[in-house]
Amino acid sequence: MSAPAEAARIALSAAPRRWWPASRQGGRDPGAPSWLTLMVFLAPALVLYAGLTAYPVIRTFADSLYDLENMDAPRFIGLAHFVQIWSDETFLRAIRNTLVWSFIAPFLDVATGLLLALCLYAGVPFARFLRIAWFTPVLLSYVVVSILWLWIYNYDWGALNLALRAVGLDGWTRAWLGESNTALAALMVTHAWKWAGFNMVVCLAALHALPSEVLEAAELDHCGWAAKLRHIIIPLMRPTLLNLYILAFIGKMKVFDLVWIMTQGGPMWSTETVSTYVYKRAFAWNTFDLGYPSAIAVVWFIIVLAAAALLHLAFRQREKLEY
Amino acid sequence: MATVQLQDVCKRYGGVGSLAAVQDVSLTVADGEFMVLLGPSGCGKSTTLRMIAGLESISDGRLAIDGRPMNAVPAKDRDIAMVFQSYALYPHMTVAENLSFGLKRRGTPRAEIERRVNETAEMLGLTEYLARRPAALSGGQRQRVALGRAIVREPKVFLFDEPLSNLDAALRVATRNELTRLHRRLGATMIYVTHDQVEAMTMGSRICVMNRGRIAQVGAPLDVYRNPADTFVARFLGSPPMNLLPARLHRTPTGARVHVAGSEFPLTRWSDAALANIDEVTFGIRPEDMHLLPAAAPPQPAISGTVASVEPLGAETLLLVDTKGGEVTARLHRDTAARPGETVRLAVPASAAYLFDPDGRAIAADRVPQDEALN
Amino acid sequence: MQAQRWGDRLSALLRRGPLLAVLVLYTLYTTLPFLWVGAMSLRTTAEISADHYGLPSPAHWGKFRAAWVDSNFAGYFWNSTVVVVSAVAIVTILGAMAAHALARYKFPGNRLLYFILFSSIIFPPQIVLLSLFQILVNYNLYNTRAGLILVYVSLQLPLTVFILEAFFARIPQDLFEAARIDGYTDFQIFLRIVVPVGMPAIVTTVILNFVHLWNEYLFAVVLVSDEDLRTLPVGIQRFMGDYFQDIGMIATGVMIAVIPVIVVYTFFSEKLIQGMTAGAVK
Amino acid sequence: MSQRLSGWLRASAAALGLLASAPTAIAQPTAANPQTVTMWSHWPDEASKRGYVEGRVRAFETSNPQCRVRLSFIQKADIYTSARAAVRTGQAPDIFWLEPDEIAFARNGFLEPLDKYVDLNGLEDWARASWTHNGRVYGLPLEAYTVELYYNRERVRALGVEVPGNGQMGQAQFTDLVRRGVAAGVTPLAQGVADRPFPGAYFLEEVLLRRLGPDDYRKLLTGRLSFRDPRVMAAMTWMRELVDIGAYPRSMATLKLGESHYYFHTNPGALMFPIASWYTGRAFVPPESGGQPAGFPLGLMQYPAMENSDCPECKTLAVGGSYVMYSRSRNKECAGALLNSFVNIESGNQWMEGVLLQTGIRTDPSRISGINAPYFRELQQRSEGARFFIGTPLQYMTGRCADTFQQVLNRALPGGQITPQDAATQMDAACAAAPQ
Repeated sequence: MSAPAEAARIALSAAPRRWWPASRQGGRDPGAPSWLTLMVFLAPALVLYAGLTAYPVIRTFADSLYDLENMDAPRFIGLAHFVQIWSDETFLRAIRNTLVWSFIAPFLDVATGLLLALCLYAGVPFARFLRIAWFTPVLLSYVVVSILWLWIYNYDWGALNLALRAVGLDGWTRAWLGESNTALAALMVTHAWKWAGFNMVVCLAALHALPSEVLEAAELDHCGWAAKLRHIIIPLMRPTLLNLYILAFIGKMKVFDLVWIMTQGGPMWSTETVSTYVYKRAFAWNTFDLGYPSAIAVVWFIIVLAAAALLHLAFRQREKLEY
Repeated sequence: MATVQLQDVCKRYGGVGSLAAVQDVSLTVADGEFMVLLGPSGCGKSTTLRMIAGLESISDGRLAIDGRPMNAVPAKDRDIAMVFQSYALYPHMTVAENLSFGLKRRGTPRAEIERRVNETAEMLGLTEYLARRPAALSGGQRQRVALGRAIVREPKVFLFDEPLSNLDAALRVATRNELTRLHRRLGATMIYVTHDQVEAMTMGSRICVMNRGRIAQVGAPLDVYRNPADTFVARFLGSPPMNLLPARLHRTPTGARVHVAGSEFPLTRWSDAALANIDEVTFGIRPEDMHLLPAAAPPQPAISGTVASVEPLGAETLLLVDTKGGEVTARLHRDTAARPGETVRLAVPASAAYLFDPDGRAIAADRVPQDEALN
Repeated sequence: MQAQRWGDRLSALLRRGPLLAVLVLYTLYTTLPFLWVGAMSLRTTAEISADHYGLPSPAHWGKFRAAWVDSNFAGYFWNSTVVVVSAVAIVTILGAMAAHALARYKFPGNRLLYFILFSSIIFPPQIVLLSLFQILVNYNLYNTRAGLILVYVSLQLPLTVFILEAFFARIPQDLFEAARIDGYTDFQIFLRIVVPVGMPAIVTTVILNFVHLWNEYLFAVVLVSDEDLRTLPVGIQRFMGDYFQDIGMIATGVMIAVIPVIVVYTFFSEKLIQGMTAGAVK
Repeated sequence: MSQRLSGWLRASAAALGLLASAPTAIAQPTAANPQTVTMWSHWPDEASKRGYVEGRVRAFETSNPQCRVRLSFIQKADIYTSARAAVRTGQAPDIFWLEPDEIAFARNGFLEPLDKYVDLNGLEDWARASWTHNGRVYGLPLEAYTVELYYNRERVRALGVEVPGNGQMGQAQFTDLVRRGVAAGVTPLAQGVADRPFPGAYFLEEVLLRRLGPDDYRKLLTGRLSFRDPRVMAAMTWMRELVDIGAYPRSMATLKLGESHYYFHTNPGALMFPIASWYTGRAFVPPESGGQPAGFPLGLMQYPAMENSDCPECKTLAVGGSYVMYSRSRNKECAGALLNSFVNIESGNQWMEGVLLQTGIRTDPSRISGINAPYFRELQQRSEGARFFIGTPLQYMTGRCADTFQQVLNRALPGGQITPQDAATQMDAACAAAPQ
């Protein structure tokens, strides 16, 4: 991060977080807005938010209680969908796949991100070029990434199998997206390939924000770079690493396009995620009932919020570091 | 404890030809000595300290501790402790962990660590804060933890990088005395970097004044104060700084006389040999060495001028006088009755005068001064 | 502010050590697939199936024109541009105004409103998608660019408000008091002070929203079925279905979709990276 | 507050809605203001079918100036997704392509019965049956196909195997052929299931049909016969045996339908290709656009009959691509006329001659001519005396049963990733019909 930006960042971070003091004594509070100005600023955004986000969420909750097979005459069936969900083998498998993907893969992501950032931080030649080159995949759309990796995983002429054959490991070549025990792992690798650059850049920024004297003090305390990494750098980076974990977690919960284009839920539902299952039940199956997919969406919505809140609470109180 | 030798040490950022931050510094810090590196910001004192600590690579020249060459030895193996200006405490560790971290890294047995940490905490009054994190301590307490971290290590050399600059005035004075007492008690070799001359004068067994990457002068505080090697050292030590006025010499059969600020008087302390082939000089006189001459005073070396402003400081009064050679400051008794606009004569005792050659280097006085009134 | 000290010694290790090999391998890992597609986009499918990793010796630039004209990529590109640019413009204006109100004015429910907006960043898209499709039908905005634009604005609103509110809240209070003394109205304060001072954050959200929406697929594929209104991501995916044997043409299509993002990236790489990571560094 | 808000919302949205197509009054189509019929058809990459459909539509436009047709060719999967969403919105195309397994469209009242628009007895009765729901016909069965077993005559002869006169091998002989193929390094059965839910199961279906006979086979498909029935288990076990020998290509899971054609006849080339007779749509085109090479020794085999098969002469005949009309279309007159223009002997013959594929429209096969006529005659000959079973499994299965069929029988079993027992239990769990 260039020096001026760094200085600006510090100056801003030094300014008080919330400008108005806790208590304001009597008289018309100069900060209080007139109702009109407030409306002028807030109304457009809120109207749009209400109409196209809040109302749809409420409506999905409502739809989950109906059988919408016949659109003109919705049939109220109460919690029938929710009962049926828990016996829906594919839904349970979708939840398992998504949770496996969202809980385990972020460790891999954050670790690679940190490792790459440490390499750049250590002062490798062409660090600037590498930083930009490694960040490119983050900008590609999932459609493009899916097509790329469909070709890489191709059995006959895919890059992966060709490399294995070139190295003589013919036994290892397999239809990566075609076999149920490798398909999910393959998707995880592709998703990690796309997002590793983002984690790297965030870790690099956090590394640059570390106080260099603390590192120097550690060096004087007989710390080689390995000890410094373990005792000083990682502990001080923990808030950023936890933050990255949560971001990766949320990102992987929502993945749809990558799975849909590469495997459509994959061999034997091995890469079925909740998002693809909802889409499949709503738009791909030859039923017109939107009630059941709405029920799935509702259950999934509750699980996502619960998981996000859980992670946030679990990490928050150990995060109060100030340097 | 240990001696520290620097031999023609240089530090260049960038290629060989680029500007040297530190140029040919040669300095020997004796065992148990409290050496102060003094100088304005950017004079290379901190860079020198960091080179000793191993935090900066040495471009060329040799560094040795206890005779052992240190150039190639990494910082972690130099058995040196350093107190940083911003304390550099480990924010994620408690005070106890901060103190014991260095010892743990060197594999000191647990019981020994326990003993030394408690002993040092006791000495610095930190016992009740051992379980706290640095964020929960005041500036003074953090500073003492940083100090404790160094003491616990019982290193060969202590290094201090302007440790007091973040403290408020009262705390700074208290901590200064504590450091001096600590030095006496530990008898450790200490190298202390500061830009505050008061700290240098009061704490240093010897002072090394640095200017633009070079050593201007090394010596006991009072020696350096009394016999500044050049105009820079002269003005840097002493507050308000020494008055330096352009002057011209001319030789007379009875000895050399100096022409300064419109007055003229003989130079009794300099032999003709010392002043050989020098015409233009800089005349120096410290504000405290001058005193007001009443109108009837007998003729003696003095300079006259009109009072520009009077600054009563309570314990004494500063007088700013405009003379032909430039503005002069005099430190006089607090009840001095002088008012701006008056014309005054300020006595310039021969014993207190300094002469500097055109390059700013001091010209040594080689004759014993006799105080006589001679016009 | 890089730890030069620690860097010097480790990079010495790196130069000789295996880590440099890891770096080279990782760089290939991220850039080679991209270059591979770039090469393929200039070769015909026959050439490709003969040798999948050959270089585009006779580069067929004509393929780009063919994809652009015959396979209606011009249409997809135009749709994407219209939808994404107008969505980003609207969301930036609305987001900035809402963020300013939330950051600057103290009114009951301020924090509640902020929390609601902030929490909807975490919402899985399905909770909104299913009923949004039916709602757009009721507003007869289904299968229209206007509908997609409004949906995209509501999708990106929470993130925009989150980033801008954090930045606007840090603008020192005395700037405002000075302006109020000079007689500025609330709106003038917003236009004359908040927007210029907050410009770095605003540019960040513009770039962030542009990249997100340019690559958006799920809502586009559900909410627009008319072939003429199709955006680029959906276009490429359908294109892949139509010519699934014609790998060369798919590669060309992929390159056309990627070029604008790369152009934005080459000019704003620093800003973009900083923007994408703004919220993440603690 | 929310009441006022939603009211306000509707008003503003309605205003916005005006931007979209304003509903026009239903006007009788005249040359002056022609009705524009939007028509979505599948087969974007099958040149011969595309040519036929475009030809008929242009011919219709010239003879009916009052109607204009906006024809577009879209992949089947995308037609289904878009149509399923569009029919609810009143903005679906007037005519679009469906297969009989999408009868749900009719059940939900989204399709217009064609009885009023199309000359019904111009259609084969079995074809009409596939599209009949509550006594009304909802689809024009343009494409019909039988499930055939194509093979490369030279490669089979090169292995020293003689195909019996009626083209049907026994179980042992067929297994031996597969073994020899694998030994010679030639993939016995080309197949690709990456983008279609049915090709992997063709071989098993046909073997089951011949082993069970039509009635039990229908019971199996409608969940009234368990997959654990010994005859079904025997068929699946035999198929798994062939898979274990290496009958199918290892890249089957990621090979697309079009690519599997290419795999069979050009690169790398296979012994046999179990596919429907619409193989011609992709194969009988110039080689550079994916067709089979010139002079390709194409042969037609009957699917092998296992020991004690109840109906070795049985064969699947199914209606494929058909056109349906949208119930809320505003251009029913032109759309109806357009569909009707397909239903005559001359149009049927033109389809068979051009596409070399059966059709649900009544035709007079004797008048077929054209360079590929011998293939067509062999195709007719292979269907001589066959007892037809109408429809493929996906036309009988829906919802979870169809999804499980696609994952288990279409991908996992031929991919060798599931044992027959597991396959049977999963299919039964998903498809067992509630006891009537």
